[in-house]
Amino acid sequence: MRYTPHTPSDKAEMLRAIGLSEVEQLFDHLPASLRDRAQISLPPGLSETAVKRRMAALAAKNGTAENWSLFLGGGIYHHAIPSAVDAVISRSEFATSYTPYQPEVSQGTLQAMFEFQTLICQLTGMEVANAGLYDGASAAAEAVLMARRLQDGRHRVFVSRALHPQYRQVIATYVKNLVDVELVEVPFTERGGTDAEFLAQQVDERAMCVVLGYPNFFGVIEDLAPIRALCDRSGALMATVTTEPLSLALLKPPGELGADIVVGEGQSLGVPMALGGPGFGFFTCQKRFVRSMPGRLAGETVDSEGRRGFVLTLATREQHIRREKATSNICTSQTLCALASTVFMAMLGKSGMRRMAEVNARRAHRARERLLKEAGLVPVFSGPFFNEFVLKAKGLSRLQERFAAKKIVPGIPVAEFYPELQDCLLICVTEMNEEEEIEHLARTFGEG
Amino acid sequence: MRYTPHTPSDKAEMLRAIGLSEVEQLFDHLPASLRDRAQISLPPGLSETAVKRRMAALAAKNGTAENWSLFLGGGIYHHAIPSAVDAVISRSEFATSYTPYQPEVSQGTLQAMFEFQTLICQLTGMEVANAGLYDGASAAAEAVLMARRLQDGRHRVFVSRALHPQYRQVIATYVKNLVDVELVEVPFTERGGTDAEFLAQQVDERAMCVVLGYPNFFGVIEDLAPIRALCDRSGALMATVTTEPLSLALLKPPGELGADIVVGEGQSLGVPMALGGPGFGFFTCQKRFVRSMPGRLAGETVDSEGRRGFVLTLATREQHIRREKATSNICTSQTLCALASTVFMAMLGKSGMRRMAEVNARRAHRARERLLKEAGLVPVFSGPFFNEFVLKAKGLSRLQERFAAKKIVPGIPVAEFYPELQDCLLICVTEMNEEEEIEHLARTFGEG
Amino acid sequence: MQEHSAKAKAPATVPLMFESGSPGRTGFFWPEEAGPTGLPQELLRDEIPGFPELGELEVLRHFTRLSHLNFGIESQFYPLGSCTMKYNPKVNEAVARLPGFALVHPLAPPALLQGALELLFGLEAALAEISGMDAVTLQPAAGAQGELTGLMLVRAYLSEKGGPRRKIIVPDTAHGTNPASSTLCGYDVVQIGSNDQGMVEPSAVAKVMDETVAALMLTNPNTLGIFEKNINAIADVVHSKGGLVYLDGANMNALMGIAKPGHMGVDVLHINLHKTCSTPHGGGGPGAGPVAVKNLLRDYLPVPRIVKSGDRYDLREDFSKAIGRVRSFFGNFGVLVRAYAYILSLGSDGLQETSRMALLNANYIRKKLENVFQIAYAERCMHECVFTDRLQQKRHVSTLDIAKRLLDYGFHPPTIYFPLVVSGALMIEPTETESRETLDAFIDAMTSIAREAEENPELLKTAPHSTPVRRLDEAKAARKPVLRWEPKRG
Amino acid sequence: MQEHSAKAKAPATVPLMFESGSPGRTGFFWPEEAGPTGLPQELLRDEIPGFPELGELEVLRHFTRLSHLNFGIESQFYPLGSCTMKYNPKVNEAVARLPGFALVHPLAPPALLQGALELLFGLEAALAEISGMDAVTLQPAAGAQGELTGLMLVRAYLSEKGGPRRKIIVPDTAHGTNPASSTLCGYDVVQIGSNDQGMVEPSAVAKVMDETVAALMLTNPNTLGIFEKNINAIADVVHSKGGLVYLDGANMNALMGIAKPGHMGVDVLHINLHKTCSTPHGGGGPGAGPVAVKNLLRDYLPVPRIVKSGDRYDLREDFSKAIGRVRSFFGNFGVLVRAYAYILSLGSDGLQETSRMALLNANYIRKKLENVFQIAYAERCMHECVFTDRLQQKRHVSTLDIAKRLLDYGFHPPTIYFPLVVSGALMIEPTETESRETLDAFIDAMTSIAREAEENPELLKTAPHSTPVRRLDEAKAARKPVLRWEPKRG
Ligand SMILES: Cc1ncc(COP(=O)(O)O)c(C=O)c1O
Ligand SMILES: Cc1ncc(COP(=O)(O)O)c(C=O)c1O
Repeated sequence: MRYTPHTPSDKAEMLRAIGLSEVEQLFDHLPASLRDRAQISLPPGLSETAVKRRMAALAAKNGTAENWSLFLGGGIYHHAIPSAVDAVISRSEFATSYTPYQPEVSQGTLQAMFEFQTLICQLTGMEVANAGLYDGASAAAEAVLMARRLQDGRHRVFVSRALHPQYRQVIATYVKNLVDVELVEVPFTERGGTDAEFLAQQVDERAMCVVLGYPNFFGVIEDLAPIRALCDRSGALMATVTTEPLSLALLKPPGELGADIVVGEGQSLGVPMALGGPGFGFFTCQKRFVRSMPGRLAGETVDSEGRRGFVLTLATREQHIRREKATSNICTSQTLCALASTVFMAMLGKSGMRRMAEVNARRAHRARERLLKEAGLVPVFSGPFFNEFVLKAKGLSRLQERFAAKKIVPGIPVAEFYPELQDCLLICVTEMNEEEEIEHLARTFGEG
Repeated sequence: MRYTPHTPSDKAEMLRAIGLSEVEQLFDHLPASLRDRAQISLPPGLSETAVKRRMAALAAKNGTAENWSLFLGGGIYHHAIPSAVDAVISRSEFATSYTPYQPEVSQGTLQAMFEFQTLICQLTGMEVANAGLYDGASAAAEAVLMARRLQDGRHRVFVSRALHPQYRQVIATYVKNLVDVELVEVPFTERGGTDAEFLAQQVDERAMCVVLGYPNFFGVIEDLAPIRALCDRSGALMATVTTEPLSLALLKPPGELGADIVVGEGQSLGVPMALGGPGFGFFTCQKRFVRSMPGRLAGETVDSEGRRGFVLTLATREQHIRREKATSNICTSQTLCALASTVFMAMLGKSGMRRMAEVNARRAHRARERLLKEAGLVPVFSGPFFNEFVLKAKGLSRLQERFAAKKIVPGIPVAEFYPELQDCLLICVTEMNEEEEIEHLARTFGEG
Repeated sequence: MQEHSAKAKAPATVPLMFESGSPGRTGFFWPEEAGPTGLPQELLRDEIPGFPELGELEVLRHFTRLSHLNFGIESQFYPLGSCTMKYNPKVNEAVARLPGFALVHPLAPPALLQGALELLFGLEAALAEISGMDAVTLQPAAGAQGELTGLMLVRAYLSEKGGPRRKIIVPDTAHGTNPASSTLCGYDVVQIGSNDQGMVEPSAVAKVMDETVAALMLTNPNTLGIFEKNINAIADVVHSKGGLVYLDGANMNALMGIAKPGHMGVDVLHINLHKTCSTPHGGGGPGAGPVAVKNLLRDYLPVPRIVKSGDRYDLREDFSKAIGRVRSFFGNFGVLVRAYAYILSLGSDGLQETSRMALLNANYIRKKLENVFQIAYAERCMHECVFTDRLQQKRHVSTLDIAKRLLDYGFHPPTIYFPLVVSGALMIEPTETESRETLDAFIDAMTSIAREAEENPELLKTAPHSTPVRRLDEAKAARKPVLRWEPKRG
Repeated sequence: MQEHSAKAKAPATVPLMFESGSPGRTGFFWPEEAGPTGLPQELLRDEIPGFPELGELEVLRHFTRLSHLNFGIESQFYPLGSCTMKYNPKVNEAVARLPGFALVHPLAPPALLQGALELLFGLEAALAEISGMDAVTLQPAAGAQGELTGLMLVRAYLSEKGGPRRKIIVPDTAHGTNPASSTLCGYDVVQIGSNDQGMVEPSAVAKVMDETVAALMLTNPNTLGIFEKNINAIADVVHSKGGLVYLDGANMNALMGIAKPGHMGVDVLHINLHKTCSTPHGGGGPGAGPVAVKNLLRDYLPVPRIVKSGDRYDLREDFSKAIGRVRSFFGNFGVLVRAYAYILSLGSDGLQETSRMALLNANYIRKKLENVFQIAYAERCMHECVFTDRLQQKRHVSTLDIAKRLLDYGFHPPTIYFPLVVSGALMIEPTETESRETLDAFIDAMTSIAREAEENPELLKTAPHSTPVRRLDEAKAARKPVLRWEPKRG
């Protein structure tokens, strides 16, 4: 057998030690009605070679960022990942360890978590960060749930329609069974941002929190100042959600703009797209909320000899201690992906993150200019953006084949999520999209 | 810069400490005539992303065992390599260390070398093995050079024409400047083996050694008994060369058949083909020759507390101690590849190596049957073989295009090396060639 | 930094990345590109204060050294109960990194995702077969999210049948995520006890089961490693009152080819692929917690769902009863790829052998240690066994001390103090990938520690002695939490 | 097995793979295939006695633990002089593993090798440009094989010009491979000394140079880290008598963009790509030792050679003067791929900066330690610097003791006792990839050790104290060599 090291004589001797003669006796106390039907009907096991071939054949049926020109963002981004990242996370000491319950032999994971928390705080401009959650969408849901814990008596959650549609779906799923939460959808303006006027009318002492993207799903950088002012006035919490955290190396961080909770998806920072997972959610807030936070926290302490060390801390928030009263049900999270991004951020560092972010912004802005001028696309929103933007291309659906023939995916058709935005594309340009690709894109549009 | 961590202020401070003000002063003592012309004219450095793309573009121009059906052996073999192998040799503690000059912090490499030496001895049936040489060809040359050291006054080296042609070339290059070595080429018989009768006539007290493949270049398993007898009679040493060491998991090992020196290429055991390098040469002999051996040797000893440990030993044979009197000039060898094969052999182990060897033999024999029966190919040699064999296909050169169109390389045309073997192909079948591929091969021949 | 011995001068701990480096340094090189970013200055931040400034080698050294402070499955035996720390095959790592899987965008047109969807479709089918259920969603990112998803399915189903009901029954042996997920799904938790065989009695369920109870969450084998023999009878009790049975399938590693949840009266369960299907735990994820259901719950599964028509795979969202979406995109695809490779590698025989050997290993340890440590329950165990520190308590040696001392022997300790119903629990799950020799070495270590507890309890109480750091002050960490590095102010 | 402390119970050493496992166990799974192998029974062996029988996890644990006993460039500073232990970039590892490079067969038709040949052609050109030479062969597998190849070119050239001649001049500072390669090429070695500045004098060469001398082998910078300023004058002396100049280019890391061997009167040189071009040393290879020549030697280069016609690359063997073949196939292609990726990554600027920073780092260490250890030569150093143990000898502390003590500080020691002309040499090559902070930490350690040598010499003589094993008995190993494991008899 592939991974069980038992030889026939190992089995015989072990059984003898137990006082049995056959393996089947190990479970003969189970009802026969179960045992008799338990046979698994799947093909027999394959050699490693055959597995690799089968998997390679499946992989070959997918169109990848290597053999297609993808202008796709919308929550998952194709960025350069230094080879050093995979080298680190492949080390079995990191990859194959469990949640660090025994800190004396887990300082590697624990210190990396502590560093991760620090990096996320620095990037978002926030005071505390946890060690990660499943993804950006559930992190957004957890933000609402934390607001609920903090905002007793307030029921109304204002969710921007310009927030990533899947995130809105996940929030809706998470809160749908909670009687004390009411979701209110906030429209967006022609700027592509959340409608502050709508909020001004609606946000009052019943408002638990306002949740919006930064940048939002349209790539637009929200103007947080008026919303912060509204929250100050009403006592609502302001929660921002970032799906493209690379942008925060360039943009004013939400912490600086007064966000109470800042969450997001971290995939963009060193994790491959992989059909959208695994990445990781990040979760930050002001320090005073720390005991209401979901997820693991690594904290600094000392050992019995006075050396610095790290442990999982404030565990009394968590399910394994608090059970039904826990701040969240999360247990296994996405630690290795958070480690990947810790390595990524360490590699790029202060100037590298800035440089990469600038390259994104520069190329995206040039590409937009070009598509407007040379390819006849039409602007949709007026707000500023980082590396993705929405444009209108007349007769979009008829263009699909032309693009497919050239192995280009020009963007995400947003009408699927916003029926009013027919023929609109969310186009993302990162440092991975070369000048020639963009030219090719513009030319292909232009041909029509 | 990519890999130099010096910031401008690091440089300035370091220069100040040295007492200089500019980096250029560090080499202003060099003649200006050199400095002034030293500028390197190459393109500027690329980002990691650009490097990966450039390299991927080059790689994509090659036909690989993944996207072609290759029936190629002839010294380099496509075998299954468990993923565990690369996982081990990728660990930086192994991959980035130097030759283990400081044994206290090199026990990993040293113990693995010791284990490698043991495995190679077991596989070949020999008494001692070194820690590896460059490749099979230079190992064969080193075998001749060792025989020269041991066989004072004997000048004639009998090299089988059925030994790998490139190995014969390398031996010829290595000895060509040594006045006391004369190479004699030994013909092969219709069996595909070395002509023992020729040897019986020629081998006498002037004979230093006889060198032949096992299996040889034609895939044929040489009959060593008569040659051993001749060597016994004449005092010549018998040196065998194995390019496909997987065969030794199944065949009687040359040590058992009386070889004095057994060398070969180890690529087949866990190292990817990689255009033929890096692999490693292995070198074994009888224990009494150990102080004449070339290359590194790891030996067992104890530390100051009595614990078992390993060191490089018998270094007085080597160039760094003995200089012009060294047994070989080799310094850097192929340790990481030898480690790969150590992991490979450990993974497969006694029964796995046997199993893999049997699959090779079985599939190769079936394929040959099939090509004879269904595709009309003609046998060339009558001797037994392991996983490669020579067949004749009339009008071979005219078939090239047909095979290329089907992405098949049916074998190595041997006429390039043996003009008398026109239209002959050396066809190799391993466990990586599936039944359907072989069918496809036979069908494509048959179409003609 | 401290020195761990007068003679060893190399630091045992590693400075934080923020404490090294030099201003302006970076491990990232990208040729200068000219031109404006296009963004108005007032939207831009200053540089990120405190962010690291390291070179590439510096970064690798940092993490290599950190890795040396860690313990993985390739370091030594890791019998963490309930966590199924089995070998994580390298081939799965290799295939998950194929560009055809790693560089795929989830919002690309389905024509570009055919291989991925085929894989997911195949994995759903394989998991349904292994568990004996009818349909599967792969969306949940881990077991706990699977629980939440499963309970939401229950809730949606019951809501349609008349009302969501109010309560979930959870045994006291359950993992903490069960009650936590129940709450998150808007339910109250009713805790029930187990009998002196460590099992849930049908009568105990019957006592609290009524029309206000939506479901029972049962773990089988339970967290004591004991098979809930009466599960079908219990399911009958629940079903008779219109409730559903949720199985926490974290312990599926005990059941493959031995018993199928689908035959136990289970309506819905989750499977932790990072346990049963050998995907690496990564120090705390990523995992995957697919949910398998009987047909009655199929229509409620999260969207999008993968449908096959002819040779083509498609994504469909138009299931009107679906609970919605619990995770963005398709779940932890990279983890699912590994799990699929694992199932292909083992096939039916291999999966069956897996569970059998998991049982053999656990029972062997149980037998060999039964006279050394107090066994928690007399019942035959499945894939794990639970001991207590009762015998050692008389020397004032606790489970914690035993665990810490095991570190000095080079082993990772078992899960400790869980399940909560066992005082001082030592929960040992060896998994099937461990050899008899390794088990024997562990048994010897445990035996030796038991002896040390008699002869030299202090040695245990001050353990570990040979780890990179020694016992850490957890109270201090929690009292005044330091959760991030801050630049020194001067 | 031993215990390294009374309290630590985990073994410090690792059993041999032959000492673990169980009969019949294997980490290799291949479905049963029926039918005969086709081979006659009498040709077959019995099972391989003593061969390992391990499971996959067992194998990985074995090697993971062994790796923990090792020291690599990502562990800590590794200033092994003459070895250029620089950072080995991860991206090079990634590209070398592309199937398009790793799964290519060398005897496939050239149409299937166009990418590989293009790469090799490009690498030849780049190395020619860096070294200022005219043509390059990539065949030699390491520096020593490069030396042999280069000398064979010399010999072939001279043979054609009238006779191979008899001798090679080699300075006493030369690496051992130089004289060894000379012998292997059928030459006698004439050793010459260096002056008190650590350089070869033109007059010293002139004294032994005559028509029996085929070539001078010179290392520049030499193994003292000193640039042979008079190299052009020396070359003139050699050339004037019809000899050729071979440059041992192992120290090219000091010269890129600073001075080209092609301008120094050099006719032929080798370059160690595993040093200068950052390919990993792998515990002793694989490396690559390309040989670069001036036009006069071009026709003698080994075959096959790569030729470009139009867009197509081909292999040609028909060079009648060629020395033949020194290695099978194309040399260590996988190493060449890494070197090419390195050159692409750095480009001209990066390569130049590389050598500059290598010089800066070496001179910095030299300066900072010049009052702590006795410097071997007063000359300005290039990429490495050599100290001696003269100052410490008065406390009976030797270079070996200093080196072993450095291990306790977590650093890899420098090269010791080489070059042989310096008694008790400590040869320090920091390379350009080390940061100032690392150098400072090393300087502090060396300073502290010098202090310890004064205050507590015993501490050094018994060092190392904190390594997995302590000083090993090399004499015992050589006296009665045990070079392989043998099964216990009995
Ligand atoms: C019995 C049981 N249930 C549920 C869980 C939660 O699973 P996860 O950590 O994947 O969220 C665990 C994890 O340890 C468990 O052991
Ligand atoms: C100066 C010098 N020459 C030659 C060599 C031999 O090179 P290789 O080990 O690649 O054979 C070395 C290697 O250390 C060296 O330092």
